[in-house]
Amino acid sequence: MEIKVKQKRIDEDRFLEMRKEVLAQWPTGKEVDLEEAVAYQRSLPESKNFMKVTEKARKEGKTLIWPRAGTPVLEDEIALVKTLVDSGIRHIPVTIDSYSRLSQFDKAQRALEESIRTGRPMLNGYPIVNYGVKNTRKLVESVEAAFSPRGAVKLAMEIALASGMTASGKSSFLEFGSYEKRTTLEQCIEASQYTNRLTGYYADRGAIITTDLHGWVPSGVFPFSVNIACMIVDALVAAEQGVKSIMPQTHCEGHMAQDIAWMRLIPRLLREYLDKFGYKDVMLPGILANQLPLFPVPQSMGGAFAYLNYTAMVAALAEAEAVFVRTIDEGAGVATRESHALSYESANWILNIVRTQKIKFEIDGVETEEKVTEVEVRAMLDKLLELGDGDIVIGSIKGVEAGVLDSPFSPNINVKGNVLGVRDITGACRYLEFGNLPIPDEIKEFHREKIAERERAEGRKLDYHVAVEDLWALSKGRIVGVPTGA
Amino acid sequence: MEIKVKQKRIDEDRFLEMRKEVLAQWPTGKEVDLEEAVAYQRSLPESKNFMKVTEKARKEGKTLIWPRAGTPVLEDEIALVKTLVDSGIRHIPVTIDSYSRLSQFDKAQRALEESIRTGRPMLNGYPIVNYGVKNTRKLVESVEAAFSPRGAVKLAMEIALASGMTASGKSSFLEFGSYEKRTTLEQCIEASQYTNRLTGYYADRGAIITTDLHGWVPSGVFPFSVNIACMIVDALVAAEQGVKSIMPQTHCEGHMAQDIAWMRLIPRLLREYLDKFGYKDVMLPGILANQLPLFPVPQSMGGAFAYLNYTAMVAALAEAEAVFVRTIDEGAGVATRESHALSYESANWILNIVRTQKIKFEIDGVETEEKVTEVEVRAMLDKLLELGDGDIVIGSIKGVEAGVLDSPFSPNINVKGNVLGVRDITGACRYLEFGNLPIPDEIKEFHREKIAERERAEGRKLDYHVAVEDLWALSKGRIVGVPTGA
Amino acid sequence: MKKQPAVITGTVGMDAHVIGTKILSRALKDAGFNVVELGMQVPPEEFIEVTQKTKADAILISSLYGMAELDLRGFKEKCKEAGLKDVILYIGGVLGVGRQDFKEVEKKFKKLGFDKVYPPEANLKSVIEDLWNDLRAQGKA
Amino acid sequence: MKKQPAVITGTVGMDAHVIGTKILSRALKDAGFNVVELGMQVPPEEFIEVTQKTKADAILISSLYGMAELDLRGFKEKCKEAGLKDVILYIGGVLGVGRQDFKEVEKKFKKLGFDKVYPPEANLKSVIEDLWNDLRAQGKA
Ligand code: B12
Ligand code: B12
Repeated sequence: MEIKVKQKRIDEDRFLEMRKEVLAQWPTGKEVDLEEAVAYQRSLPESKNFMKVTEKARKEGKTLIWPRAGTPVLEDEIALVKTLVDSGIRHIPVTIDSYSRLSQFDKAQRALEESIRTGRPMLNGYPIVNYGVKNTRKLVESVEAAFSPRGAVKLAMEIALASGMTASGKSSFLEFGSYEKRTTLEQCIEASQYTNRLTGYYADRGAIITTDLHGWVPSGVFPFSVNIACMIVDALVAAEQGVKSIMPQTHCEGHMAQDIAWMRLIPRLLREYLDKFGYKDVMLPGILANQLPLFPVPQSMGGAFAYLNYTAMVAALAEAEAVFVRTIDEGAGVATRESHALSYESANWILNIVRTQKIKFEIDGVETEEKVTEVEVRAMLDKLLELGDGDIVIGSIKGVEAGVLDSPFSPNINVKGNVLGVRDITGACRYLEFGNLPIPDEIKEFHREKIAERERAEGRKLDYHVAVEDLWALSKGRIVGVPTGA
Repeated sequence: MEIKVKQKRIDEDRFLEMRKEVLAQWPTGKEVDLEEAVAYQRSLPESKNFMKVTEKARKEGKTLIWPRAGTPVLEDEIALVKTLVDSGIRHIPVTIDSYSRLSQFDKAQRALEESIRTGRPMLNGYPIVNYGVKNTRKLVESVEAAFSPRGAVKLAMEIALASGMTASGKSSFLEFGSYEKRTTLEQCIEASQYTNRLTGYYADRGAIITTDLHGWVPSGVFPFSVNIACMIVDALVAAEQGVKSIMPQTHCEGHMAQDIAWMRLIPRLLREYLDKFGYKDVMLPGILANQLPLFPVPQSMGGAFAYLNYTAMVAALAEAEAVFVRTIDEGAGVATRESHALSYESANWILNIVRTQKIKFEIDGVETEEKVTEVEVRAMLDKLLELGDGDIVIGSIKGVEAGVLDSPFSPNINVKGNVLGVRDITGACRYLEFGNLPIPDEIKEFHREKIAERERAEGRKLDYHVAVEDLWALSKGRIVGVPTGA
Repeated sequence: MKKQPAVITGTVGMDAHVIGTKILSRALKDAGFNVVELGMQVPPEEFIEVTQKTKADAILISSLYGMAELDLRGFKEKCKEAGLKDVILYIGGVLGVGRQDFKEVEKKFKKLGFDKVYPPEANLKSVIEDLWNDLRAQGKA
Repeated sequence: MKKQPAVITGTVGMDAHVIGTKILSRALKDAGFNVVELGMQVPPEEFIEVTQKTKADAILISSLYGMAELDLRGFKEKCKEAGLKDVILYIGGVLGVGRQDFKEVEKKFKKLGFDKVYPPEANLKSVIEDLWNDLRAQGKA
């Protein structure tokens, strides 16, 4: 099949044509007036600009907390963001509900109406398209903080940016690898080119919107080289469409040396590849540390606090500009306002105490992990560029088909799924099955040795079942899984 | 006034005479049969021996949690220790109530009876003397863990050891500096010589009891050189009386570089001084990290979890064998069983995750802090030995009188109290007022510079009021105090 | 020996949380079931169609995203209309938005026609035991 | 100008928690009171004797160790017997063993004869304001 999507900026005329179709998808599309929206964006104070807020944190040596906030009814959402800002939050990521994420605005509308009628939230996020620009500006104007829509489709992004939200977290690999079942990477990149082009349109007119990137987030314990390679691809795609501010979102798997190594590696490689492809004016205001593994079971309140505080501690030691900590209700369901406040009070305690100390440190192993991951990422990117004959988009699409990029437990039928990760004896993530990943032989050997070491220590072969045990480990207060019994 | 107490082992005959008087203080004294008690001690499994439990933790690379557990009614106390052991606790420090700590056994008896009658605890700990040997053996035998009485006077120690408790936390400086109002250091050392001699008596017969040491714990933010010098004095006093196992209890003030420096310095200097004075056979099975500053206000549950998680994290990174974490109820009152379980579940999560990683690290500043403190401690010990003409006990008694050893906010009228500590700009504890501490000039200069740096940054002079603000800081989610307003 | 029982798995509606249903499917296979794995975001109608086609004995639905109630209103009735009145219905995951009282959740989904309802992180060994028991009660195992 | 009011401070019974009463004493001095600081572990009788001797206007008792109730039963009566029916009685700290409902604690100690009862970590500025008000009400300030 011929690949139609390429690494190329969408012409302005074509883009404006595409927008008409997008805006027609739901009546609130009519509320978007692009020139007025740019002016509105430019009139916003620095405290509402995602990039400015992040740069301020960097300058002040602070680590800011990213919450996750999305509840269907506008009044409740406003009350929630007020609680958040009172807890010291300055970035507000607004989770959009699952129907809206799949452009099923009619379903979202019915559920929203039922939520309002019954007083019970029937949606797992804020239906931004249904609310439209006027309403969402009320939300944005309700507090001094920068807003970011999570999981916005094209129309949702139009509304979010016109409403004064100043970030756009839209990673084609995140969509492809975690949210989609049949959609191909090509379709996901095409969609992200639109939202990035929109962001670029604002940027060309002096309104800087930040794109935050996830790369391909694995569903489980898995080394992060695939993730990082894909994050770099996402960044190049965004930059080509005119995005001027990129914030990488790294995922902590819980092993300090690895997590810190990845936090150091990501901005370094991003800068290098952006420069190499000519996107020297793209800014990287900071890095966001996210926590990946399963959260403690809902019954374990002590474990929940420990996990979120541990994540805060690692982010603070690594001097990340922001950290995405979950609430103590993470395992139970969408958090209450009280859970948000309590959880961020706790994380903020750690962040303040650690950052004030201005700790400089070296952990054994960080260097090795950084080097190993770097070699893997470069090998993957080389292979993609080879497959795409220099076009990173084409290369990535072919790469996924060939399993050069791969991930375990993926929901998407277009993913090979021939790879698997487990933890080694100290909790570091290692490849157990390499599938078709283009990992150099000596690095493969490194992973195999680490795996053999655990096999000797535990007197058993590591396999799929161990990968599942490791998936649950952190949630149960360990970093390495233990046999769950026959 | 002539000093009668010296650094000299109590003769066995005199010791046995003294014991008669001690045992006569309360009817349960009759239950103590020393030879039977030694045999009972020797029959205990390793899991009940404090030193063995600690050594096992060291070998397995684990950090164990020390709780604080003492409730007046025996049945409740047994239920509490069972909860603790279920949370993974292997050391059980039994807090003795405040009346018994001051040998007011009759008052304790009345309050115990009222507690039983009303079902409401009227004592803030377990009245071990009133319960006696037979009852307390029930407690010791109820779980697989090693017991340690906290704040035991002579008779309490007799009963504790005869009941199978295998540690004796009795520091003369702790008593003198934190619990006594008029008692002199001489009297406190005399009392500790008795309990140490009793411990030595068991040791000579093959039952190893561990003495854990605090040194002079300051009531507030204060550098730790006085504490460490006094801990070394306490260790020499214990060793002279025949104690064979010593576990230092270091106190974390919250600044990572300092806390880790002190944890590294203490066992090193202890070993050196014990060897130097000929106590080469005294074992140091491990180190216990305790948290000193004020706990978050009772209303701040998130802060409470953060603080205990942070302490667990620091102890785990420093590879301490044990850590004394407070419960989330620390600021509110004696903890419920549920609070104990929840708090240790949380701390254990951190300890397991961090220790499994076997993290080796270097933090900038640890070396400097270690060196500064070492110079200070050596200067103090030199001065004490000079004052005592080689006798560390006499030297210490004179040293306190001369303010060579001193501490702020002390309850004891025999303490000079001419010293004060505050935090520097990164949260490290510094001397603001040196009083008569024999600190070398260049080190004084170091402290003064650090203080000047904060004065410049905050545009104010540091004084008593800042010392009070710093006392509250951690409790309010900061490490450096901020002006509380006029 | 009876024939190998057939079961259908998947997440319903727009739910993208696929890890649980994948692990469940593998455990069912390991336990000797014939598993038709539909993966994520399966419309209720698809569960019914595939059950008709495969003559499966049970449908095990996952949902974590909190909107299962909306997705599954009238599902049991539709099963009956499709001639599947005997098909065993199980559901598991996070079955509402926000912290829930599981007893309430269980009641709600039993009323919707589910035979068994499981809390988040249910133990798969006992799930599989339950399933064998229910199949035996229908004479199918 | 009225005379400088005199107050007595200290922790009662066997309580060794002296930091709070020390800080309180210093704050009272800074606010212009004449403070007789008894430090820690003051027997109830000593508070009374010293008040008689110094003609102090108020006693501010600290207790954190949880056993204040035992220490202070009958204290107000003893004050009256000693001719000190007007002396203002304040108490603060952790006034029971374990997490307490402060409303209950306040009721209990008011019944024991205390004019004001403060929760742990009370704000000293408002304590001192309260004290001036109570003194003014008695015409002593
Ligand atoms: C990983 C994850 C994701 C990944 C999913 C990756 C993937 N493709 O699977 C991504 C990032 C894509 C994601 C997205 C979203 N998520 Co999400 N996610 C999680 C998380 C962290 C773990 C879920 C998981 O994989 N568990 C591991 C598996 C193995 O466990 P399990 O599913 O419970 O399954 C076990 C048992 O329950 C049982 N079981 C499962 N199903 C069934 C069925 C039957 C019949 C039986 C018998 C047993 C059974 O078997 C399994 C093995 O033991 C949870 C929070 C948590 N628990 O820590 C949130 C969580 C489920 N997500 C949530 C939400 C809101 C979302 C989003 C809307 C917003 C967002 N966070 O971006 C989107 C929605 C996407 C969509 N359309 O559904 C909420 C749901 C809220 C609620 N119900 O109140 C949660 C609870 C987080 C939270 N507290 O806010 N999420
Ligand atoms: C430091 C401390 C100690 C030190 C005390 C050092 C010293 N000499 O002062 C040491 C180690 C000696 C100690 C010993 C014990 N302690 Co202690 N200790 C604490 C701790 C950590 C802090 C107390 C403190 O100094 N606060 C700082 C001061 C400035 O605050 P404050 O006293 O509340 O005072 C302020 C206000 O309340 C107000 N105020 C105070 N008094 C008054 C009076 C009036 C009239 C007014 C208006 C205002 C006022 O003014 C102050 C300034 O704002 C607390 C727990 C916590 N809060 O974190 C436990 C705590 C008080 N201790 C406790 C216990 C049980 C003990 C021991 C029995 C056991 C043990 N832990 O060893 C012994 C008892 C000794 C004895 N005989 O009393 C319990 C009390 C339990 C209860 N009531 O249910 C606590 C709550 C810890 C716990 N949760 O178990 N302790």
